[in-house]
Amino acid sequence: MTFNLIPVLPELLVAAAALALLMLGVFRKGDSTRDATVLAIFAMGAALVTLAGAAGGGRQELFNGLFVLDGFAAFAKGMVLVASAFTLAMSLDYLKREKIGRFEYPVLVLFATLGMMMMISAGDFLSLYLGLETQSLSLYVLAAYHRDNQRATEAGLKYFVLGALASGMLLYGVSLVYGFAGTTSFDALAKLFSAHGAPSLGVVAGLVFVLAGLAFKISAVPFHMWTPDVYEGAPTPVTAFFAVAPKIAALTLLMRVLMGPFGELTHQWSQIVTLISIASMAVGSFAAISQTNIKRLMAYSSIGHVGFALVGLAPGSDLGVQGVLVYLAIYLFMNVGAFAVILSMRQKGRMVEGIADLAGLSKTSPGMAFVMAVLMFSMAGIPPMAGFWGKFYVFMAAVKAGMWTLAILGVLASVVSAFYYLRIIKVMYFDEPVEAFDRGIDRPMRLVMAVSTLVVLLFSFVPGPLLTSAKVAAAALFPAG
Amino acid sequence: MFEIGLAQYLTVAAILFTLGVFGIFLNRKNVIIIMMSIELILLAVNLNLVAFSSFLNDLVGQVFAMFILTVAAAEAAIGLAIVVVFFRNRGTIAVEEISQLKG
Amino acid sequence: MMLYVAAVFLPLAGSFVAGLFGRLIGDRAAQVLTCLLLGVSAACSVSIFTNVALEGHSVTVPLVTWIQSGTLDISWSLRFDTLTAVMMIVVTGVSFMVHVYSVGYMSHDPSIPRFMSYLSLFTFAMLMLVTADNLVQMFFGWEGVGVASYLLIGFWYEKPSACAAAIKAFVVNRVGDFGFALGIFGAYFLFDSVSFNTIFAAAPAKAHTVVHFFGMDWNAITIICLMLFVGAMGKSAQLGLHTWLPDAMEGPTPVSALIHAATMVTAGVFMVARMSPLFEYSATALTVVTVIGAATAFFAATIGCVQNDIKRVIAYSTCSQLGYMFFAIGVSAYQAAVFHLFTHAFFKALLFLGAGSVIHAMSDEQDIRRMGGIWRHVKVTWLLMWVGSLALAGIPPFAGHYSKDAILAAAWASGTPVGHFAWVLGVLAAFMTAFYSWRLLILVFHGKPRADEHVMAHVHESPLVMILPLMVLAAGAIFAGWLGQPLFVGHEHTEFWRSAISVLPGHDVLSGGHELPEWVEYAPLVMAVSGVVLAYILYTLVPSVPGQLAGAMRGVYLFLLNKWYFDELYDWLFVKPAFRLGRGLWQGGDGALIDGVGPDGVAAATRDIARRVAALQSGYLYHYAFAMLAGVAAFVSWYVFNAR
Amino acid sequence: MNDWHLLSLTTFLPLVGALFILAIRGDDPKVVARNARNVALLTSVATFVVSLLILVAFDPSSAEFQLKETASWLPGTTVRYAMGVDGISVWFVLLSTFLTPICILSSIGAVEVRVKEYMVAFLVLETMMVGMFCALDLVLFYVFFEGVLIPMFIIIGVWGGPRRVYAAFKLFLYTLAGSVLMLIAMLAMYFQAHTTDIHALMAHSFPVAMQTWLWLAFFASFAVKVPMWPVHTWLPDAHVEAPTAGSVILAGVLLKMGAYGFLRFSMPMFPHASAVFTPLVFTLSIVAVIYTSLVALVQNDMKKLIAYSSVAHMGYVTAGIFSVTTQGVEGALFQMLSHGVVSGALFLCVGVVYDRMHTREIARYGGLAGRMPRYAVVFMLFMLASVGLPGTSGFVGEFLVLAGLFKVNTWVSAFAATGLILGAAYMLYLYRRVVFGKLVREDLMGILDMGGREVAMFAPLIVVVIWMGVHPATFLDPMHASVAKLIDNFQLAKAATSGLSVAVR
Amino acid sequence: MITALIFYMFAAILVASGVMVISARNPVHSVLFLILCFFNAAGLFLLLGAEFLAMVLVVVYVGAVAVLFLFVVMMLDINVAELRAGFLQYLPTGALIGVILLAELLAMFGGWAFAPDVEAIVQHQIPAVGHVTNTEALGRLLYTDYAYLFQASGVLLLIAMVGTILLTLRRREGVRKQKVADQIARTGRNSVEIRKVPTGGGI
Repeated sequence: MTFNLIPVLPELLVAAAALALLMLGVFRKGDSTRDATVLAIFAMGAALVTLAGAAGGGRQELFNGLFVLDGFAAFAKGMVLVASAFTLAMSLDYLKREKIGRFEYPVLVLFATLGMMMMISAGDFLSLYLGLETQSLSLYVLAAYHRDNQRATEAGLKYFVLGALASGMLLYGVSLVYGFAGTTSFDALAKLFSAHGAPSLGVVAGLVFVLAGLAFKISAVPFHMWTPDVYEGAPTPVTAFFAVAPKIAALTLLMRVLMGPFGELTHQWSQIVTLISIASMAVGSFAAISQTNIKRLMAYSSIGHVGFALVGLAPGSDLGVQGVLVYLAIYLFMNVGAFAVILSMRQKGRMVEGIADLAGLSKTSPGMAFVMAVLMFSMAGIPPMAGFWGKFYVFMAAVKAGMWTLAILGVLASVVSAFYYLRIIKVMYFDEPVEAFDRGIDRPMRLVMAVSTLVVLLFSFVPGPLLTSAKVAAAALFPAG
Repeated sequence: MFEIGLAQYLTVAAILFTLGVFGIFLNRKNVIIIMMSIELILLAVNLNLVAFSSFLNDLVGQVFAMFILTVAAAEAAIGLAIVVVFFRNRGTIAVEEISQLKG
Repeated sequence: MMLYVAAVFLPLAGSFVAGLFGRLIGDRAAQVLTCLLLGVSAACSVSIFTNVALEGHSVTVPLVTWIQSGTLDISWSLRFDTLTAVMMIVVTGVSFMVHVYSVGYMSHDPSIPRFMSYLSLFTFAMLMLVTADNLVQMFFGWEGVGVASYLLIGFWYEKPSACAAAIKAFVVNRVGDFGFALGIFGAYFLFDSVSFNTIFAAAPAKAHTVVHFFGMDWNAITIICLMLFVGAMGKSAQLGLHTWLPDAMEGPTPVSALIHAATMVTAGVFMVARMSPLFEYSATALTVVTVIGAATAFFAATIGCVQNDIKRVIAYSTCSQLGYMFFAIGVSAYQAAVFHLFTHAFFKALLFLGAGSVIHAMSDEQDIRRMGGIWRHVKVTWLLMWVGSLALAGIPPFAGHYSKDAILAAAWASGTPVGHFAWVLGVLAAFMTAFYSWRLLILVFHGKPRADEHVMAHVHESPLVMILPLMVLAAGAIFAGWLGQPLFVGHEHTEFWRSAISVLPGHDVLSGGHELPEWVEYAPLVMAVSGVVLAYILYTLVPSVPGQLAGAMRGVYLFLLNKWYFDELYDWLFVKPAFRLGRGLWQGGDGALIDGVGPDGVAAATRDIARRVAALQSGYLYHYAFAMLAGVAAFVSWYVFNAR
Repeated sequence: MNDWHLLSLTTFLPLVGALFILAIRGDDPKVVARNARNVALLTSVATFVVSLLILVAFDPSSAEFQLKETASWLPGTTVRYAMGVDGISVWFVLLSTFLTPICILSSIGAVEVRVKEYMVAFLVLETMMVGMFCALDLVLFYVFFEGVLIPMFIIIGVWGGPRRVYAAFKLFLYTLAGSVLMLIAMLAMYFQAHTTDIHALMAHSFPVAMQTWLWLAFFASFAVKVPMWPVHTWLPDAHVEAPTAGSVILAGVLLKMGAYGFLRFSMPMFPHASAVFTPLVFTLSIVAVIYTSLVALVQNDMKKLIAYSSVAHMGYVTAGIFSVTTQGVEGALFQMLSHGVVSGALFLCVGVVYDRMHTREIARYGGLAGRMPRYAVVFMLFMLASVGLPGTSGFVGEFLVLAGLFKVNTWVSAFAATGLILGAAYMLYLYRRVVFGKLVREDLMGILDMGGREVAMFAPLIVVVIWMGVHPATFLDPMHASVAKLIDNFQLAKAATSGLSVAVR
Repeated sequence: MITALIFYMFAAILVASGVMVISARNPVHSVLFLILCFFNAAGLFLLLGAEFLAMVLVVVYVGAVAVLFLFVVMMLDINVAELRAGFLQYLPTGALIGVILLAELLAMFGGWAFAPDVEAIVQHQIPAVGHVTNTEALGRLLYTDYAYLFQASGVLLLIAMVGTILLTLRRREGVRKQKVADQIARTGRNSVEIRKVPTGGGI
């Protein structure tokens, strides 16, 4: 038995980097957080490069189909790696300033990223589960990373308990599916369902449980309750990380599961996804209105965004998948940029995270205010910012499938959500400054802000590359015919 | 009734699963009980898998159960670590006290 | 050709220069310039009159396209026929006199150029109105004179009453214009054109066309005529839309003379006369015109009898005289109406300018109860006022006699009940006209002085620049009737008018006017003389009687003094409700209802929902877990009970 | 000329100017402000000049879209970057480029804080407006249509009055709520017709049942933008709080976007639904005319009064469009242009005194005529134009609309014509309270008349208003062909959907 | 018949002790009941023929995880008396949902059906008893087809280790530790300081 290990090279690289950094941290005297973080970023960069090399050609299966690398997976992994690298870069200065820098931080981020990549490439419920848990365990620890902080530990505890419950549900669902089909392989399941059509109620129940477990990971309503608490409690760089990479990974995983093994059951899961989507958009939009903490607001915002992304998933069409991928890619940049701003909110050396603290930012730090304003308009989905196109594509899919209720409720929810995004702009631009933020944003942060703003601003002018690659990636989920 | 089939095993597992779920949201005072409830849930899943494995005559179910056991152990370790850290900070692990973050 | 264009546009040029560069060129230059240009324009008009009316060369001068949209094609072009020529004489002539008079009258005003500019602007608009070749261009002039009138009434903008009167004039006129505009649309709808030539040519063919307007079937021409007549009522202050005219006396006196006596208010008469080919085909419309005209003639005269403001008395008399003109039109005696318009312009302008002279003399006093016995000090004015009053009352051989007689004769000759009704009211009005004219003369010039000594000491004759125009006008008031009678309503009237006015064969009352009974012929004169006598008795012989009479019939007196309570009625019916409704719609409709239910309500509801949703996030683990479980249970139940 | 990409140039030139302004650096805020102003003024004037070239290149006799430009945009869909103008849109492009320099001129002295950002916002706004009127692709149109909200929100929110936050939010969310529904409809159209090209969509006939829904969705967006009663309440608030130039643009161009949408989309694409809903539009238009006129009568705030008058005037526009007569539609177009200039000028008039006294309350003024004769004349002119005096631009539009309406429905025309009376009442009443009367207030004693800059600002407006009034043919001629085509197609399509197509052909 | 009896015994104890886990007053008791659960579940596994899993459950779970629980419970020293307050307060709604879910699941299990021709789908059949033991069969599978996941679970355990250490390990100040290298490296030269003390001067 010979293995062609090239497709797993990115994962191997990340794993090896994690182990090496672990060694480095243990054996080197003094604080090695900074070096470890920088190295981790480079490792991710390298993984990205190898991914580009490995992903060429069509679908590649390894380890008896446990691991799959196709265009879709490559696209998703690319997003995850970029997101992780960005968030790591943003944490550089923060950890040092807050004096909580420990070399385990980049290691755990690397492990989490590894888990995500495994999830994305899963070709079997077993590899799905192990990937998911690799990610989750790292994230549990990261959430409680600031172990001397009451809120951080509370966040970690909540995330852990609920996450474990969600895993339990997922597993229970998997066991039901397995009990029906006698296999956990995605391909075999897909073949089975396509051959026999509508399955028994037991499988559908299993599907529901699986969906519930995955919905937790993307924090979709009603499995979203952990999100605001964890986002608020966790250290801000961790929150930034939470908000982007795991969400992308879990959502792409969800797509793979629903389109792959359950691809023939679209009619069944579409109803749930529709409901979840509507509920997420509603909760995300409404609950955010009464927030005062910006991290918490971002949590609700991310719930809302997941709802919008699910609009694209609900029809179960290739256009929808493409829409979700576009949405996620844009979401990545918007969120990373927004968190870069949030991470730069310092007054007299102390972090602040109240929305009111942004008051008059346009006068005290116009650049930052501009970045934030652009991102907020984008999140609200106002053209010509990139965020609009994400919404455009997902709603396009919903409309094509004739899901009018979903589409109309969705756009109305986007109006509501526009309200609180505008509120942030209002605070920054219309209100008088209370206290200026500290000067001196470090270079990685500036870079992240600049990149994300440029992407968001200029997307309308050059939409081609992303749209085309998302289309190719989406097509990978739909075998010809 | 006396013929022990798949349904009986599944029933036991389902009851165990439900008990685990109950344990999570009925418990008000001790997080560790919640974690034990999670163990119950995982046990139920394992029971399901093994039962299916046996009746399907397929080994994959047991392999799956193996991995679940492994992960559950790791999970328990991390979970308990978090509980310990939380206890150090707050001096309690009552579920009702874990509510600083809300809204 | 230049002559025609110059006649119309020279006043505009004057207005422009005086208005925009008045400060630059100074008061005197503005006065000279505007007067000069208007003089030239008047001269041109005389020449045009000779050309067009006397020699019979009707001319149309097309200028440029104005509005072109689909089949609607409106151009700027000037139309000169007899009717226009007559009107141009009146307009430029009186206007020129008023310009000159204003030089003296307004000599102490701080903004002379502005005034002269307005006057010229008004003249231009009026000329555009009378030379219009289509309805829309007429509307342009129509609105133009409205604006000029608004500006002139509100000339002393610091006086609140002047501002109010200005707005009232404009808005009430707009009510008329509303009808006029609808009339134009109707005409366009029916004839697919707004040009006079097309309309007049097509009118006979469409005489019996029935259209569905406003949810009912109407004779098309009737409805168009009625709507046009609403416009005429507004401009000519006919009963119902007359309320602005007395208030308009807030403007400087030359304005009253020019606009509210001689020219603008007659625009309605002119318009209906112009539209005679259309009105002739609608007996209904003509009947309405007759009734309204006759009623106005009578109604305004009753009010005129008890007013105390010198200008208001004359204003109501104007209103009343306009009523005459309209009922003349109503009985198809368009020529008589225009004739009266012509004569009236002279004597009414004379009266107003004379009144202005009196006011000037009395240090801006306008209440006739505080005048009296000044004839010795202002002999020329006194004399001229007498001439004006005699003309107004219709005493031969003054101008008013000819025209008023022609009208009353035509009314009787029409032979219809409505015509007779109009005749009766007209004769009664003639009696009252004479009465209040002499009441005015006696109270102002005769008897004992009632003003304080201070004022009396300053009473003086007006300067020559004011007196001269008066004299010219007086000449008109004396000779216009006698000279014009043959042309306008006499033997030569068909050659004179030619196609400018068209009367259906059966409606020709002017030719039938000779077979009147004698008493009908003499009734107006008798009534006028008895009016004069009554005024003499009441205000010279037994001056105590009027007061007793007013006391005895207090209700009637107050009713008349308060102008039949029209202002109060409108205030109660339209103005107050409009404001109340506006406020209600604003605060209740926009504020409470639309915003309350709409944006603000939605926003409040959103905030409320937001609070509730956020409250769900209790922070307790078991709630969170419960939510997850409930979600799963719900979804599973959905499939168990619902799906497939 | 087509190779010059005139439309793209006009659209994006302001954006380039905005970038230049962003690049301005300096320590002295005054210098920065002055430079920003100069660059903005220069850019906008240059844009106006370029836009005049559009007019030169435009062939008025053709009903087709002209100066077309296309480029691929969104891969995998039919969405392209497509620009072009026809007789309906060309004037709006010019209106936008005409008003922007005036707005920038007007803000000198009025806007003293954050001048740089202000100028950037205005230039971005211009790009969006021009782009919207040029767009020939559904999605491109939507992008510009919505994009306008961003700079407008900022302009009102940052440089606005005391309740600016409320107003800005109301404007933004109200219009956004309307237009998102339109987005859904646009997507539905895409999947029905398989194209987003406006020209192709006009030729496509949508199923009757679908038309109804699409029409309603578009109506939700455009009615808010116009604004039609009862979704007009954002307008008074937005106007009152916006800085002068913001109000000018808002009244001058933004309100036209809705009506333009009716002409560009609702009428040609959903003729059947348009015909079905005509009574609704007529009713709302009449209500708008009468209701808002009455409301305008009792306002205490100058800007609010003019804002309400805008609603009334736009009532004519919507009624005119849906009369589907040559006069009605051309009148509506003309009325829009006229209203753009006149109401813009009126807001500038308010701005003139606001800059001096910092209040818009009518009661705080009175008797300005004595101290400010030039102002009184200018204000008078625009007031009369607003009232619809023949000889000014206001008359032509109103007259044509009413004439067109009269052919279709006499009642509607008559009710709409009551606006003639009410309009005169509230405008004269306003003028009287502000300009006439005795100058009694102490603080008004020293008020200065308009200066050179302000005269320069009004001069072009005056010229245009008179020109439009006396010789409207200049403006109407380029419209004829396009309007005729619009109406012909509408009648044909309506006949076709009514099953009468056999009889017609 | 006997199998059935054994099954019911294990099942009954399993469920009963499961109830006790979540309802016991004292968390220590809960842990002990959990251990009982595991034992009975292992019994059921045996009935199903999964010997290796049964052993792992007992050895790993009872031996390691449950003990860990016990250790933590005792370490944290929770007040026993208050633990059950509020338990019953939310019972009705919770029970309702739970019971509905349970009923639905049981309804499904009553007529559980495998996929048609499931035999064809099954990839790794359980070898017949006697050929290879359960343990060996599992091992063969685990180290070949599932090697990828086997490695992954190694990473997972590493994460658990790193995480646990990260969260709980504290370097306390003031704790003396033996440092062998230091001791060996110590010489007289760097540990003894010789000073000349001037007479009567003091140090």
